[in-house]
Amino acid sequence: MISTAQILYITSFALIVIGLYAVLSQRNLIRVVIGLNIADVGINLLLVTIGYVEGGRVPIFAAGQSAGTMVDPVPQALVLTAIVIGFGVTALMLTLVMRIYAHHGTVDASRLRGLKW
Amino acid sequence: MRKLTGLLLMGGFVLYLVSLVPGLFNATTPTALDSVGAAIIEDSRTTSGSANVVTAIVVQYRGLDTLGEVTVLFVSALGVAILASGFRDDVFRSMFADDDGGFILQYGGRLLMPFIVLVGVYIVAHGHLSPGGGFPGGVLIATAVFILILTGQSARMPHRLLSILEGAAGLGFIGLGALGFLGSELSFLTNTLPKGEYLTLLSAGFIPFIYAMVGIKVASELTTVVSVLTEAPGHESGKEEGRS
Amino acid sequence: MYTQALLLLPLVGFGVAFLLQGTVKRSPAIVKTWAMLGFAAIAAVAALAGAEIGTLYEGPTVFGSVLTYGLTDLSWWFVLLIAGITALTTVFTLGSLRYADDYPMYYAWLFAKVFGMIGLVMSRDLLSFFIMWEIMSWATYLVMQQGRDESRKAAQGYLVYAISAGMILLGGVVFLRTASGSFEFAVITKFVAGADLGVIITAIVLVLVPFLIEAAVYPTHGWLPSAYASSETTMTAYLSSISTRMGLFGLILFVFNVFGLDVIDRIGISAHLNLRTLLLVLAALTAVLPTYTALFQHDAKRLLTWHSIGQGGYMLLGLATASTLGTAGGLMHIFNYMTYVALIIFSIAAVEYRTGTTNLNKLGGLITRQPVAFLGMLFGIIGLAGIPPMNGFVSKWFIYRSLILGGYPFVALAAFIATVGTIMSVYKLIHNTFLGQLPERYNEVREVGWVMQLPIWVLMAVVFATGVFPGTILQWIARIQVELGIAPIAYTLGGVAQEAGDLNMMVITLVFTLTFIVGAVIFFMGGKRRIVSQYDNYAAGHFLNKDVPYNFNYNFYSAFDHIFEKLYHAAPVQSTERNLGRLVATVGEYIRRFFTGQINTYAAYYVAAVIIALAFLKEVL
Amino acid sequence: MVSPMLFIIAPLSAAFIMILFNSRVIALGLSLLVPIGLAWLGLSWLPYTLGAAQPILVASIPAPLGIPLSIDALGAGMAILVAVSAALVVLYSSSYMKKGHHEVRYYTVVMILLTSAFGLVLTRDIFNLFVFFEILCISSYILVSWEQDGAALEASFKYMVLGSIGSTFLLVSIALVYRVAGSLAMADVATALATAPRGYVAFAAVTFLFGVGVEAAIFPVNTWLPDAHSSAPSSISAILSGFVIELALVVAFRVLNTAFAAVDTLPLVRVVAIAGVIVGEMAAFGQKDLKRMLAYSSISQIGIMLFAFSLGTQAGAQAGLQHLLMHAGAKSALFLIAGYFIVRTGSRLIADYAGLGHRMPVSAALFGFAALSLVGAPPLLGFFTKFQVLSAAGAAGGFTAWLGVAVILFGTVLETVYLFRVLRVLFAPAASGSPARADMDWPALAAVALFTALVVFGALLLPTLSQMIGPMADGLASLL
Repeated sequence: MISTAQILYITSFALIVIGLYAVLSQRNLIRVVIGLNIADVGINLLLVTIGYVEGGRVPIFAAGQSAGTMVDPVPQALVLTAIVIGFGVTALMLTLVMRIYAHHGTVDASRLRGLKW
Repeated sequence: MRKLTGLLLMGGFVLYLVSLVPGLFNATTPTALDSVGAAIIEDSRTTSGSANVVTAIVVQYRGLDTLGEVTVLFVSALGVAILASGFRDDVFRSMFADDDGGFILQYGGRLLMPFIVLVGVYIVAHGHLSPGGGFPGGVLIATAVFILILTGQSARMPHRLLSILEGAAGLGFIGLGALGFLGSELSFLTNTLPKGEYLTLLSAGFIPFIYAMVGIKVASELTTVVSVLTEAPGHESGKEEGRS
Repeated sequence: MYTQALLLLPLVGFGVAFLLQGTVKRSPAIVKTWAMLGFAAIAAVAALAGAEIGTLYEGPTVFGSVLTYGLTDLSWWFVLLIAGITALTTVFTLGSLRYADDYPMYYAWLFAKVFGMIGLVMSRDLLSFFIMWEIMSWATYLVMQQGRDESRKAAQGYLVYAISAGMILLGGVVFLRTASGSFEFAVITKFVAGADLGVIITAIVLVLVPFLIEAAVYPTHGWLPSAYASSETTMTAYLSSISTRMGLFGLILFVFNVFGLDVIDRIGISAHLNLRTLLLVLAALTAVLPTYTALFQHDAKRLLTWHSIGQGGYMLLGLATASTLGTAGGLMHIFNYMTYVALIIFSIAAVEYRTGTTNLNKLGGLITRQPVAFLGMLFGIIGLAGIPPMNGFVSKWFIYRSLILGGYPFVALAAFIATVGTIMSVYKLIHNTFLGQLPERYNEVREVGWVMQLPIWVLMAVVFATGVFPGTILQWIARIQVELGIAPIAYTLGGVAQEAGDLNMMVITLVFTLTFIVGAVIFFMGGKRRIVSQYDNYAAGHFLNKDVPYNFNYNFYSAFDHIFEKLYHAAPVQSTERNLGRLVATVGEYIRRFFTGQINTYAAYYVAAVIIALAFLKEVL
Repeated sequence: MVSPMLFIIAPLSAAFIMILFNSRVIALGLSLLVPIGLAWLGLSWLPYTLGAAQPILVASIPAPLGIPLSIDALGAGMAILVAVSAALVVLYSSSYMKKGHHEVRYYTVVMILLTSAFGLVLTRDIFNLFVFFEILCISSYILVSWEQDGAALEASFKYMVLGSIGSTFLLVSIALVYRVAGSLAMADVATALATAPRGYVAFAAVTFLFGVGVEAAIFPVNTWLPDAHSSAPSSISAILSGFVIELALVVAFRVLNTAFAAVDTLPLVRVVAIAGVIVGEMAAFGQKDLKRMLAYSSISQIGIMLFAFSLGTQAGAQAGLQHLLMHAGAKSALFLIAGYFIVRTGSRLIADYAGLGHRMPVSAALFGFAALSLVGAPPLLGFFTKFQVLSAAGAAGGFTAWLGVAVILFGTVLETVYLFRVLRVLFAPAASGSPARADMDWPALAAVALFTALVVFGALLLPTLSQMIGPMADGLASLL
């Protein structure tokens, strides 16, 4: 019997591994950035999964409603922060890729080796 | 070769992940919370007065994180602006769709814009009552500008105004937080404002105000990000000619 | 009181010389005079400080232990040597140094070096010893690297050796501190006496190897010739005479005092094959090989720098016998060598001052032009070759005797062989400089001024006087021997008195003088001599004129060169050293390739590091 | 007492004010005044923290519900170091940075970087640590790309990718920790992990180490460092090499040593540190580019500090912190001087600096002193700190400790050779005549002179310092 949490954990780590694999193997800088984003998504899923409770409800109180079972609100707050940070980094990275393309005329990582040794 | 190495390495990683953290992959879903989250759910109504517990955490319990988060956004927007200012040629223009969207899209976009902004403001203002808050709301407001740009009507953005908004909103956040120094605890980011009536718009003390600041900040920063990328310096004039 | 002043004065001198550096261009004489006065003051204080032998002073506290310094008989002896030779050198530089243009920091670095050396010999604990050792190494580097481009390059070579030595010593200091818990010499002595053999060997290797490097004992001598030879010439004199001996000081201090002879003798296979035997063999190699290398040199300075390695071998030979006569010889040879090598190099400097070169192939016949320099060199090389009545004979005699009496016939043989080489090469030196044909371009050469003559005269007097009356020096040596735990030598004013044959230099000198007088009488009475022009002459079967040079000046020992040339060029030490450098560079080159500049590779390193770390921890768990 | 929250509030507000007014004078004034003020603040807090750490309440909500912050001796000490270095670098920048070239934005980003540096020092919450860590990273990325030439863009991108992988791993670690501990406060984490499965903790510890380790430039995730530190403007190189990597190192090690104390990661850290020393020195040995050489030297110096920390003894921690102080001063000075070498000659290659010592005598002399201290020539500060590291290693004993001693000594020889090769070039005879003297501009010179004074005369401070370094070293093993 596979539990919901198991599925979510496996999925999230699969996403992280796929994302990192992309960073390791892709020469195209845009793909590297995408890989990092996939890994980001995986982590966000991981965080939310950790806060998941069987049958849990959104942690928002509404009028005339008892607390009942709520999912953990802390990871959700963390995910919110992580998403925004991820957005910031991604925006910066993509701008940089554009500048690199404008400057070197390529987004091929193996040709981007002006600095080495 | 590179792909093989990548596969091997990731395989090794998974191997150790599974062997060292086996508990993760044969876990049953928990049925009750035993983390600090449960305590916060209990506590949030009295401490923050916010119906949305996540909002309470984001703005109050972990307000410092949010200040940091805002700073991240601020600094990366600044970075994008700095980097974008270095475009010397038409690279970006040629990468970005340059043809105007046509009459219908343009006017549709303009028509839509106030409503999008309104929704954004609503989401910002109701962050403590419903899902939403400063970040999604701010993004929505920025979307309104983004639609204008997408439909090819990039009116020159008032960058100076945007950066003044950014700075002022940031200072506003800090200022609201610094109100905490007036309280008895002498603690930054303390929710000193009156909590108001639970589940109403004007409740939860400073949370809506902080979220308003965050909303302004996010909106102005995202607008900056999007607009600096579409307005490479030195191309405004050429662009105008091309348009007419 | 004087002890503190000894440390303080060089520091003050350094500061003032450093600050005066701005005025060098306008009035170099001010700085020169200042430096000379400073060094004279140091020498005076050094002489006075003899009253304070045995008193310990405490310096600042570092790492919870107090830095201690003070004078012992041994260190006072060295302080006197340092201060004396520095003062003499400075007097010589008053005339010789083209100061302002090429050597703006000359005196500042010299003061720093003197501070380091005096501090080193006065250190009474391991930490301050090391600190002073490092200061001395750095100051030596700074002294050497002044002036021309080649001297900077050579100094870089010295720096590699000196820092390697310093780091090995630092390892030794850390090791001894960790093992014994203290920096104090007394505690270390007690600890070493009761330690395991492995610990002792580690400590001794780590501590003694740096001294061997600094003393340029074979095969760690590779740095010395270029470094010394390319220095400013008076500095060559200074460095050859005293700087190298600091390594020897370290050896003496640690072998006899800190570790103790019995501990040293415990290391080895048998009573006859132990660490001291190894030292003797190294010393013999050091005495023989560099001496013959010197024969091949065409530069006067470089020739002598090879001798400063070789003569260091003699000193080590004497000291390593650990007998009364041997240590006396070794200790005395330090002084003797210092005096006559300084004398020779001052003479060369005087020649260089007038002719602008030290190339032996270009000089010659200067005896008529620079007689004082000639006399200085004559006295010096008689000392260097170990011929009576100069002081070099006495110490060498002690060393030979101690080797023979101590039962080291083969080592003694090596010492004799080395002496043959020494005589050969010093003859080349004086012949090619002062004898033979005077090149026309040097017709106008004059003797140097009296300021530069003064140190030459002083040293000539010292070399002669201590040769005739070695007892003046031996009284200090005997005191040092008592301190080192060796039976003191039974000295007389003219030498030693002992059952296995005594030495009286006064008698020998008398005989020498009489023989000389007889010879002179025969020469002046009997022969008819006629002074002719140098071109009205012949050599090796053909007549000399302006166009046919006196060709012995080139390839002076050509037959000898021809036989041993291959051996010389094989130079195993230099090639080892070069290969070692190349190895480090190559390995570095490969390690650098780690930074490929490829972002995917870097990411792969990342994940690999995480995996390896996980594997590591999994093993540990 | 002024609240230590000011460490975070003041530079952040300054950044917002700068962007609000967009005036060079205001930006420069604020970025000078704020660090100076904060250095004073740190000094005024230092005596109170020597005895015990002072918790700082945020939002009037105590841990674990809120974010716990605390200022201890280590925090105050690091804060002072950061503030003083930053003030001096800003002073240097006032003459070094090109006027008008986004100058206000430059100071803004520097202020944000300071905010995050102080935040990292104060925070006792692993997620808050992540947030400040990200701010630090992002502002570093931007500053590295400042020159916007090919090298800077490339370096910044590599840095960014590695940094992002780092934050990925860091977040994985945080998520795993939160799952077990149910709290983000480090103190709770430490207690919870003590009873957690060891494999689980080991995994979290390794991902944490290499997550934060990217910024701390530990081997082998430091591959970005030579590119980034050499391509950034020299003032930024000084900041990055001078305190950013050190700060990240201290923070990473402290958390690893306390929150993840359930598994003994010290042997792992020690191996990593020794490898870093040797690789850094070897790679620096063959460099022809001055700033790149200095950057590789930073890798090995970081290795030395980490090695000292990894000994796990009080003496080791003290030695590491002292060495950190020395390296901050010496490397900042070296980078700042290198900046003006580049300005004066227009080249990064050492070979092009022949005879520059005659044009810039004071700068070259200061370079020499800083280099001497870096290689540990007595009686400069560097000798004492390096000696402390070595004797702490000796006292700790064991094969890896002695191996580390040997490697550090060997590395020192290499370091001496390559740094003095630079000096030899600098003081080579000038090629043509004697060119006009053109030393650094006075603000830059003043900044560099102060850094150099620290490393030259710092040994005199050691007796005073050692009384404070003790409690600071305790901070490496404490989370209060």
